[in-house]
Amino acid sequence: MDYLLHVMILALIYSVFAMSLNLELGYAGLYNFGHVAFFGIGAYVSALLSHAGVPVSAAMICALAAAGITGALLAVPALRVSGDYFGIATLVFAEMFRLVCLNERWLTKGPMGLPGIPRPAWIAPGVEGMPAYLLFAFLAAVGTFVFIRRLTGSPFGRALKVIREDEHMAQAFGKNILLFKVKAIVAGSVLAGWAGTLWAHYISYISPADFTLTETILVLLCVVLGGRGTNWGPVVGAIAVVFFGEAVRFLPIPPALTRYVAPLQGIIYGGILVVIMMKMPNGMIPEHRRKNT
Amino acid sequence: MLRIQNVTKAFGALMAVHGVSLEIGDTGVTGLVGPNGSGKSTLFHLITGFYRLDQGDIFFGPHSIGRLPPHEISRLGLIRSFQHTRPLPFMTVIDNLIAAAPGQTGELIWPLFLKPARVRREENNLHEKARGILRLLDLLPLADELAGRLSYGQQKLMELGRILMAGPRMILLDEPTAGINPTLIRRLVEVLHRLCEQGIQIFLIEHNMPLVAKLCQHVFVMDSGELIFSGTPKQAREEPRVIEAYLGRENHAA
Amino acid sequence: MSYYLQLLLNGVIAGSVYALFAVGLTLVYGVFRFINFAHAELISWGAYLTLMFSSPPVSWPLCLAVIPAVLLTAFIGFSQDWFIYRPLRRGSPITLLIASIGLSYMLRNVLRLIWGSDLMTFSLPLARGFEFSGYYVTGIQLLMLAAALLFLMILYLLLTKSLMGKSLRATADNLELAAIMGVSMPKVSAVVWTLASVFAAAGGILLALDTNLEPMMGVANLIKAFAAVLLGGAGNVWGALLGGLFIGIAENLGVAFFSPGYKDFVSFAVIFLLLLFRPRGIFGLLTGVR
Amino acid sequence: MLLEVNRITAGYGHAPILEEISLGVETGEIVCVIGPNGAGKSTVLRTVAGQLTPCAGWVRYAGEDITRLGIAERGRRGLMFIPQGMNIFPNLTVRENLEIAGLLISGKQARQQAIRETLDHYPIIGRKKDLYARDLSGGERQLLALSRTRILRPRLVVLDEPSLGLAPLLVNLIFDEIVGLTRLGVSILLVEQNARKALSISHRGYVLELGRNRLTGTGSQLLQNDEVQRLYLGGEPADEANAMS
Repeated sequence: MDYLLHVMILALIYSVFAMSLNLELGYAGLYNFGHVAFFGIGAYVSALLSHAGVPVSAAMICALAAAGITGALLAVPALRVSGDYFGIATLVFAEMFRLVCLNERWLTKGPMGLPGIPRPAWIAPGVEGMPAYLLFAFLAAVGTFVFIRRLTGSPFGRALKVIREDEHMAQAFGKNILLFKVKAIVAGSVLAGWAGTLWAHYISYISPADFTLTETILVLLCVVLGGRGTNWGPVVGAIAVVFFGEAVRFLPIPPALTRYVAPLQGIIYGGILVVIMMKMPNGMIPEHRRKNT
Repeated sequence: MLRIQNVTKAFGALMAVHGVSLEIGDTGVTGLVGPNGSGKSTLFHLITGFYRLDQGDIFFGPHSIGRLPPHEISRLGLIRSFQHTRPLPFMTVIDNLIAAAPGQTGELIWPLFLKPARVRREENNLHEKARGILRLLDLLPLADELAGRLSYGQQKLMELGRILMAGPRMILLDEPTAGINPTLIRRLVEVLHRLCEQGIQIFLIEHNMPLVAKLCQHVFVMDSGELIFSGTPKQAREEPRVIEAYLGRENHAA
Repeated sequence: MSYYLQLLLNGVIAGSVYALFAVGLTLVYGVFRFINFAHAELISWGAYLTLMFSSPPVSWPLCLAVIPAVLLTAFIGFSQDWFIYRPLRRGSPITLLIASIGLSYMLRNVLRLIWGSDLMTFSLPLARGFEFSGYYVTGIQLLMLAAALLFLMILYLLLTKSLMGKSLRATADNLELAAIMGVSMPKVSAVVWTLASVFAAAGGILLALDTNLEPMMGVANLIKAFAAVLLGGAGNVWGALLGGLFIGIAENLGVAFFSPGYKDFVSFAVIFLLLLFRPRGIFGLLTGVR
Repeated sequence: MLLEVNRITAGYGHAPILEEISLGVETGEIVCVIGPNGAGKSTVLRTVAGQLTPCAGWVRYAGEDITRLGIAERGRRGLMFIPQGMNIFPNLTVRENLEIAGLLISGKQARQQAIRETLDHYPIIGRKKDLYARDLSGGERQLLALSRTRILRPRLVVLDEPSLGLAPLLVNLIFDEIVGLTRLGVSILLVEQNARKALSISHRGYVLELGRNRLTGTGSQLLQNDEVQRLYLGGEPADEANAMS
């Protein structure tokens, strides 16, 4: 039973992470392939602070702030380029982050990672705390959803879509597109940090190996499979990806073949990404019935 | 209202605009004409900040706008259209218009949560303003229609509606009648006249010379990046330099 | 002093291989204006296929095993374009980019499925080191340098002397005009993808000879190749070559100043700085050929 | 009739730009198409060249219906298109530009021979044969684009505004060259902004307005006809009324 709880908590955390990427990729049209870095910053900052004795809730808030500030620091330079180049710049930023975590042993304990990250005070550690953490993760996901829906349903969200479709027209109508994009990235980074802290305090052990290109592809898959530029898309995508990923454990696989499970999963994830791009680029919940993609 | 002083812009060796100076007061509708490749569109891009000036300066009312980015120029009331307009197909017509309104408090993140009432009020006002403009353009019945389903002519009128939502004091139109049937041209001309009555200046690039003659009180003619004539359309027709710019010189033995 | 020269030598050797990767990547970008993430898998598959043909049950000698490996990799490269990128070419560029990321991840995992994730080597006899006037170079490294220069020379001859090479450069310059003049697009794209795959596979094999094989080798080198492409100015073949050498040298010299763990940091930093200040590249200005 | 365009209707997506346009070119003739901007001149050319498929009407060339034929196929049949603006390969040398131009010639010797002849015929670009085309001046670039005609010896050359962006004396040079091409037995269909210049070298001319045939006649007839000038610059009220109809 508690395995099901684990999968549901993971799905909720991943839906927050997917929603945060969707704000940038779906609404603002920014191909941010380095989003996992902010997920990592959220995790590491709150883990390190709580190790230093800071109460968990305070550590989480600081983690959000750290993710937001790094988001702004990345946004201002990276937005000088667009499209493919922006995608490459952000992907490189994420790899830089992972390399720093690997090599700054004094801070992050390098490849050994950070064990024993405490849970928030009102949640018991270990298995007994799982139902409470599920509630916490659920509230967090709902809160994120409401925040993003308020943002995207507002004139701010409408302006983002105008900028995504036609930057020249947006400028001609007095929109400072750079400012809008930076705000979108900072908001996205803060929420990614939020997902990061949720994950760190749940899993209680993090290491640089948790923030690789694979995670970037996973969250990209959630957003693209679910439906870019919609509110429910990333949530549906995250649930689908996480449940598919964890359901494999229930399959009766003889021990000899277990080493084939992870690669097979990878092939399926990559394959779905390609098929979606070819067959239904708007994902399961298309943004709207428009002819051109 | 708009003053251009000795403006120059070159792309590598090509001198797209060379030492152009002109001034537009409150004349109503002013035309900018000239053969292909004479630098008309380049001049428009320079005025609205999409290209950076090499030399010279541009003034809009008291402000020097030569070095400003496009969105700040637009905030001063100098709004432009594009030759190949693209409506936002997945938004309704009315949303297309409201999206064009500048300085909405709802576009800043924090008021959405701290001052929701003000955002809602502003949104309603914009709705009213947009409906008023659609009524002016006889597009009101299409208000809630998806912009993608409009005909090409209707999309051109909606483009004008978007420009009006941005609160213009001067409108720069880049070939507004390109690819439109004559009946729609007449409607566009009526709307432009009504805008002039409201004191909005119009500066347009247009190839349909008979239309320019009928619509514009004043016209500037450009050829190969230089301003070669300024006066009324009627004078322009007789001016040898203008005729030569359009029809070319014949001094070539067959 | 000789310590730095040794690093410089290592840099030139590594750089010549990065140039092979970068040249292939920039050829595709020059003609199709798109960065192919799955280029990484052409690198790793080239190496692994050579391993397959040179180990039991086939166990051909290395120089023989290379041929089917490179041919098969060329087939993979060509089918990437034929089955996935060509239909997507009309869509928005982002669908092409995400598709290439998905494809790269898929191919990498097929590799892990067949050969597993742990390090492998060609298990060559211990490479005898040559030592001349104080600098230490292994036989394989010399082979790498020679092979890389040979490949780049072939490319130079192809692009400047053969008609197909010129048609390829013409297509990169002005696609519409090339079509008007009768350049056949299917032929050009077949040549571009074959060249890119062969160069990537060759680089992958050379690299694997010197170090070892692991599924992630492709991705690690893709980012280095991209740094070289950017340095040379996207689409500029000779710029990519110089860019590759620059990255190789910068990485190896860098080891003298900061910990080896940050070796990859060099190409990351190069990409970041270039993207922000000089997206058109530096070497692009020096050499003209696209 | 070497080329016959019959009641073509064509456009890009929304409103059609051309409506029932017809024109013809006899062998050895220079025919020009003029008209104010937005009249659809370039669209006619792109339809004849094969870059644009018309939604109605047909195009016959040398007795064969080529309405749906691809560009390269038309090139092989001797119908050559020189587009407006960027019509050379900047990052290839002048000689390499000519080699690509000669692609449609089968046989290496024939191609090299044609290129050598062309380089001798045009000393201006012959001297610069190993320079990159991007280093050529505007006039030299247009001459390089035109020299393709001498290599392929097509039957019909379709030229889109050759004088665009060129200084007046260079325009004369280019037009002399265009007239020179007819001595090779090449017929020419020319769209030109510089109406008077085009009419002065054309046997026949077509005047388009807002996508429709408006006037036609010999070069000299149209030169005298002041209706042409009124079309460009707008004329007496009578004329304006119908422009608005």
